[in-house]
Amino acid sequence: MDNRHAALGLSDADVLAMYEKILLTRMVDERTWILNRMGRAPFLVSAQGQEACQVGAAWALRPGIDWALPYYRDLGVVLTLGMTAKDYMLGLLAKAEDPSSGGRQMPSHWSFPPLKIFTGSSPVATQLPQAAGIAYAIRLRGEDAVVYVSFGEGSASKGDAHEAMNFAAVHRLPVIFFCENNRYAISVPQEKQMAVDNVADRAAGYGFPGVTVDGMDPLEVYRVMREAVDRAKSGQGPTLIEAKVYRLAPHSSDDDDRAYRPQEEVEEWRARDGLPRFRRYLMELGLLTEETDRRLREQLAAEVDAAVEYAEKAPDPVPADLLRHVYGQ
Amino acid sequence: MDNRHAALGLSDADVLAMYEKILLTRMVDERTWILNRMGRAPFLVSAQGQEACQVGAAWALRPGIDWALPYYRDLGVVLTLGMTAKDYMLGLLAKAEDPSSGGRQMPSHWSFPPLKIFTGSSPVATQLPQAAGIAYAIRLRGEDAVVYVSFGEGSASKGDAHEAMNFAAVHRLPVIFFCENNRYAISVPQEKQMAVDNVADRAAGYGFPGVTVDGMDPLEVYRVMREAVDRAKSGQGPTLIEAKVYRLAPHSSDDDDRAYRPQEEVEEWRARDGLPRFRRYLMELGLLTEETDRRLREQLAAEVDAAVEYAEKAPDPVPADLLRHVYGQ
Amino acid sequence: MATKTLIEAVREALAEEMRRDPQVFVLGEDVGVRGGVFRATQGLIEEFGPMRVLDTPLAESLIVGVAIGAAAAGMRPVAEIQFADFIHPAMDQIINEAAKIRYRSNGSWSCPIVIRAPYGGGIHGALYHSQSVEALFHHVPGLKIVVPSTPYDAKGLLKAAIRDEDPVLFFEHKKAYRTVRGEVPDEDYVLPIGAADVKRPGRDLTVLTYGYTVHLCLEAARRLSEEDGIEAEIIDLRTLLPLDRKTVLESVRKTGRVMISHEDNKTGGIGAELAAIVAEEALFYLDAPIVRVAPPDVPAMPFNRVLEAAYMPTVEQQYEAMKNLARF
Amino acid sequence: MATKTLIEAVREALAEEMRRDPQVFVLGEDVGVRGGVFRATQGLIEEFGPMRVLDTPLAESLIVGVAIGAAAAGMRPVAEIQFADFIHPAMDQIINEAAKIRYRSNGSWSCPIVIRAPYGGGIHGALYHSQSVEALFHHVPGLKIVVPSTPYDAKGLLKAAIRDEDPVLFFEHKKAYRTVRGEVPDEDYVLPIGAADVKRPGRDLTVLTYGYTVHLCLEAARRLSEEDGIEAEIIDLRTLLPLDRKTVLESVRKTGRVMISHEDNKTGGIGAELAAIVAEEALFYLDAPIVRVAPPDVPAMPFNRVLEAAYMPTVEQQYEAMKNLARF
Ligand SMILES: Cc1ncc(C[n+]2csc(CCOP(=O)(O)OP(=O)(O)O)c2C)c(N)n1
Ligand SMILES: Cc1ncc(C[n+]2csc(CCOP(=O)(O)OP(=O)(O)O)c2C)c(N)n1
Ligand SMILES: [Mg+2]
Ligand SMILES: [Mg+2]
Repeated sequence: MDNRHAALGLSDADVLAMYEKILLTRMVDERTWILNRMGRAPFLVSAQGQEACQVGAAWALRPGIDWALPYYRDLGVVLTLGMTAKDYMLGLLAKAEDPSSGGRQMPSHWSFPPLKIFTGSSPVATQLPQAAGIAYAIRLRGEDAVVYVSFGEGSASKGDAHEAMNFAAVHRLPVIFFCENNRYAISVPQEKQMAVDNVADRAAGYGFPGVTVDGMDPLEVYRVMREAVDRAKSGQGPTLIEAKVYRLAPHSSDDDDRAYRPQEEVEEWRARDGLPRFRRYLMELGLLTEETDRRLREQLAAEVDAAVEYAEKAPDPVPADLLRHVYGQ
Repeated sequence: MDNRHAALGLSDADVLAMYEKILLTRMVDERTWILNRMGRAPFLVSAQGQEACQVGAAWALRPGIDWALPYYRDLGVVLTLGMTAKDYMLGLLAKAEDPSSGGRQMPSHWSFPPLKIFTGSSPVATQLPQAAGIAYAIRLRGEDAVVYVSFGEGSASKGDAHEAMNFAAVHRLPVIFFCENNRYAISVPQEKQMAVDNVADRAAGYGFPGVTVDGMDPLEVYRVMREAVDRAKSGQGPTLIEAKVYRLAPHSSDDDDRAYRPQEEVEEWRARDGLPRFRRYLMELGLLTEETDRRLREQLAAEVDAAVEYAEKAPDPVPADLLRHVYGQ
Repeated sequence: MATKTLIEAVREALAEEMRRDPQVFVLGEDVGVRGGVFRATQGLIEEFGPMRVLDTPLAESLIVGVAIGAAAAGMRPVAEIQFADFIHPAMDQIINEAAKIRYRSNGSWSCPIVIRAPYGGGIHGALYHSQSVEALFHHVPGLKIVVPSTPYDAKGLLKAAIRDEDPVLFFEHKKAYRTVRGEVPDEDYVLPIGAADVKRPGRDLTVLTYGYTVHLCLEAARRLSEEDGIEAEIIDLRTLLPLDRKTVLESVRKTGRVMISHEDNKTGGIGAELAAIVAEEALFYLDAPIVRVAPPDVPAMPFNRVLEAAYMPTVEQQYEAMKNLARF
Repeated sequence: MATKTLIEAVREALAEEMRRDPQVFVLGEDVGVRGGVFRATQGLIEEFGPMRVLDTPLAESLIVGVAIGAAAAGMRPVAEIQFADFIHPAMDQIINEAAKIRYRSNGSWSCPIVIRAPYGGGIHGALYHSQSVEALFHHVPGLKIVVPSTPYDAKGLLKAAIRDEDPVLFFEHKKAYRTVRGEVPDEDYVLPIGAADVKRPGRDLTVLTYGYTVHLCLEAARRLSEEDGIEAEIIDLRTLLPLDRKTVLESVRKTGRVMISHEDNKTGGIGAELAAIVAEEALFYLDAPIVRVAPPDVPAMPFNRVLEAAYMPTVEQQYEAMKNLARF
């Protein structure tokens, strides 16, 4: 096995840390399903199958300097940027302390001002023009930050996606449009959403590069993200990255994916899952052993346990909170 | 001069008829400016500079069979399909008899059910999803009609344009997206609207052909339209045609274009104007003489005179009409 | 007559209308093999095929625009917006296009489309899966707005909407989908759009309401009758545009007291127009100020159950308001 | 103090705020070298350059979305929608995003944007260049809505809107742009958002109005005073959201008669909420039914001058309605 990460300027510690984030994301997600099935978490959207691309992408950002407008599946992005399992669990259980929304929004509707993670909504694709607006402010003030904005391939069908990409192109804005193509918009397969193979093919029509990347490979994703960040910072404008991934779980805890996709397809993709693949990579390079992996899992499990415990004990908002923050002061 | 039209299957009578429509469009438009300057027509949008492409495009349609959703500049399209100078003048002066809207809409907001010209509004690009919907009905019922829908390059920036083209691609719908790129959206030049040279370049990102064509050459426009119509009818799906044109007049009678474009630019384009160019073509082939042209102009002028006279005398709607047609029956 | 849930009534209405008229087709996100995220279109793709049960790309403006175009070509599209909260991107196509097509063409085109959307809260849907959006369209002449509260009404009104010559917004309460059951005739029937329904007659006060809140008010009225001997007349508006002014005013003139209740937030809600109509047309019949019972003016109801409960109307709230009004 | 037109006041407010605060910038269609189709932004690009006077592509959802993002990053964007009639494609960004950003983030983000849009008719703008759209947003908590009627108010309120911490919709009447003139101080001043203004005091009846219609009502009130000795109190609401309930109710309690007048069509208009507030809070002060004077419920006003005139409110209409109300 070649050492692919050194060539990307990533240290061994870096890739181990990336692995840790991918693993943490998966473990938090798995725990969430358990909580949901036990009736302790009313609703979830899952990141499973997309963690590798999320961590690879976020690794190329500078937390607190670069901006992020992650979509609801981007658990791996926000954990990599610096949100914690505890932050997530507080949101999952909609507690008063939930940093994203004080328990107002559904889980996974991220917001975290210190990390420049801008609040997101449920209506898809609205974040793309907003990301362009942030990038415009950056450009106007001559700052060096970049903006990461993500969305599913389904959301790429929305008018807002088009308007934002076109505008970002005109002004060569420092935005990275990051599309996580998991082949389905809930039940609607890619073929019913678009007549092309790649969302990335649209970039040419706006006048900036579009690249597709194996989203199950965090190093490849990191590589194309770094290129996009460099382009953005050097005034060359936006990039559209399309990470080919697969949603291994149903759309949400309310969904039943057996109605619309064969389980063999799911299993086929599971065989390509980025987590075990990256684990193998690290093991073959001798950076990870069964033993260190086991210890890491224990440590992360304890972190998740503590997060769940904390969040479950944390207080709900009080009814009077309903009326707060409609307007300023 | 080569006979280019025979190769396209157009008879001499056809090209003379096309010339007549281009000329009629120009003459109606010029008369409208005069009426406006005299205070006899409160508002106009001008087709000047775009007539050749409009007549070339409409010539490829079968009036009353194929559908048309022409935009407000498409005077040449509706006159070619079968609306008359009188129909236009009734709309210009907003008379009760105006077939498009009974005087309710601004001039040039076409509607004519017998010719399958669907009612259009002022908000731009809304007609594109509607055109796709008509095409979907055609496909669903297995009819052989096609749908022509036009818009300016500015309107291509709208979300609706994206959503419609993508949908039409998925279902290989019989639509021709016809973009009249006159380089400006009111005052905003193409460079501030998009970072690419051609709107047509976007088609590839949806999965269907996009072609650019010299919109000052009605035969070239007819040729690419015919190809698009043939593709549509044979189930191969949509085409995006971008006609490169120029708006020789201000955006509307309320506009002053000197604020935003050098008059030399206008003059440069005037030298390429499709009307005199086509006239030269016909003359060099001996299909038109100074004499027949003069007679044609006289005949058309008389037609326009009669239309103005009729429209000016035609009655206004009565106040009670305000309340009609909010709901059916 | 069989007892059915509200969503079953919706599904039956769709299937029967599609059988009756080949021009009727449904379109929206996940309406195909998934049968809709609430299963309102379940079974339709198997019976009518993917062309008449169209899974669209994720694009609401497109969905409505396609419906408008198809209607122009003679079809009878029934568009589903997956949640009412996602209707906003289609507002231009609804308000500037669908609502104005007949008017702007001087009656030469029409727009017979139905837009179905699940609305309302109390289902842990948070800010963007709980909204009531009817008031955003109530100001738009050219549209009709229907909100059924029972399976019987849902089926009869949805059929009427599909056969109507004008654009109809048809809002179905998500909590009512499976919790509200009722008799539904086996025969084909339609109910008139524009007619309110007196769901409970009463002499002491008039309650104007619609949608899921009808059931809260009915429950409160039963209690009020049993415990306090006060008889509230509960009027289910059913159609919000055009409003059935006649039924409303007759009742108000009879009782002299009027309460308006809805789940949508108060300012600028349907209750505003109802209060205005009463204040214009029946002011001197009133024995008490008009009362609007509606959640507070917050942008939307939160996910957390404490906050959601603080937002959602309750039977208790209706009961107290009715009692206070009756005793005024 | 100099006399200025309303559009001059708008232009000055923009220029002065841009000078005061480098975070303020304007964006929209044709706002650059064209100076806006109504010339509201004339001269700005010359002074502040094309980055702060941004000609956008033709895409309203984008315009508002970009403004929201820029505001998140600390800017103070003033977006222009070329005509209020074209605000509909941006409704998702306005209603689901801008209005809910503070609330959904539990106060950790805010959305200090201004959206300016020329509205109103009587200028031969037809169905799509004449609309009043304020009622479509009146139901949306989290937004503020301002409609100035005079140059003085326009300048002071636009400055306040730009300095406000929340999203403000700022509607400017097209007919008022150049026909309404008034004194405008040279010094910097702001007027409070949320405060109505008694434009004419009177004891006999209260008229609630806003925008261009204020001038029709003032003219009618003068005639009513001269010819009939009746004194109407004309309240210019100025801010439609939040409404200045205090000023409204005080006046109604004083006069006992209330007329509400607007150019927007009647059903579900701002008048509905005003009537409801009065019917809830001051019913027993009323000596006459509430009167709403508003155009009929048609989808929009037509181009033809006969039809436009049939739609548009007139001084005569206000005068007759006031007189009838006073004499009731
Ligand atoms: C405007 C809008 N319409 C509909 C929905 C309902 N919805 C939520 S997620 C989703 C599918 C999104 O698919 P995609 O963008 O591919 O992201 P994925 O969930 O596959 O990651 C839909 C239709 C929504 N959230 N917003
Ligand atoms: C949604 C919308 N926004 C703004 C306008 C105002 N407007 C009318 S025409 C126009 C420019 C259109 O440019 P383009 O599409 O290139 O067509 P052209 O007029 O150049 O033929 C604008 C901004 C409108 N009609 N609709
Ligand atoms: Mg997807
Ligand atoms: Mg143009």
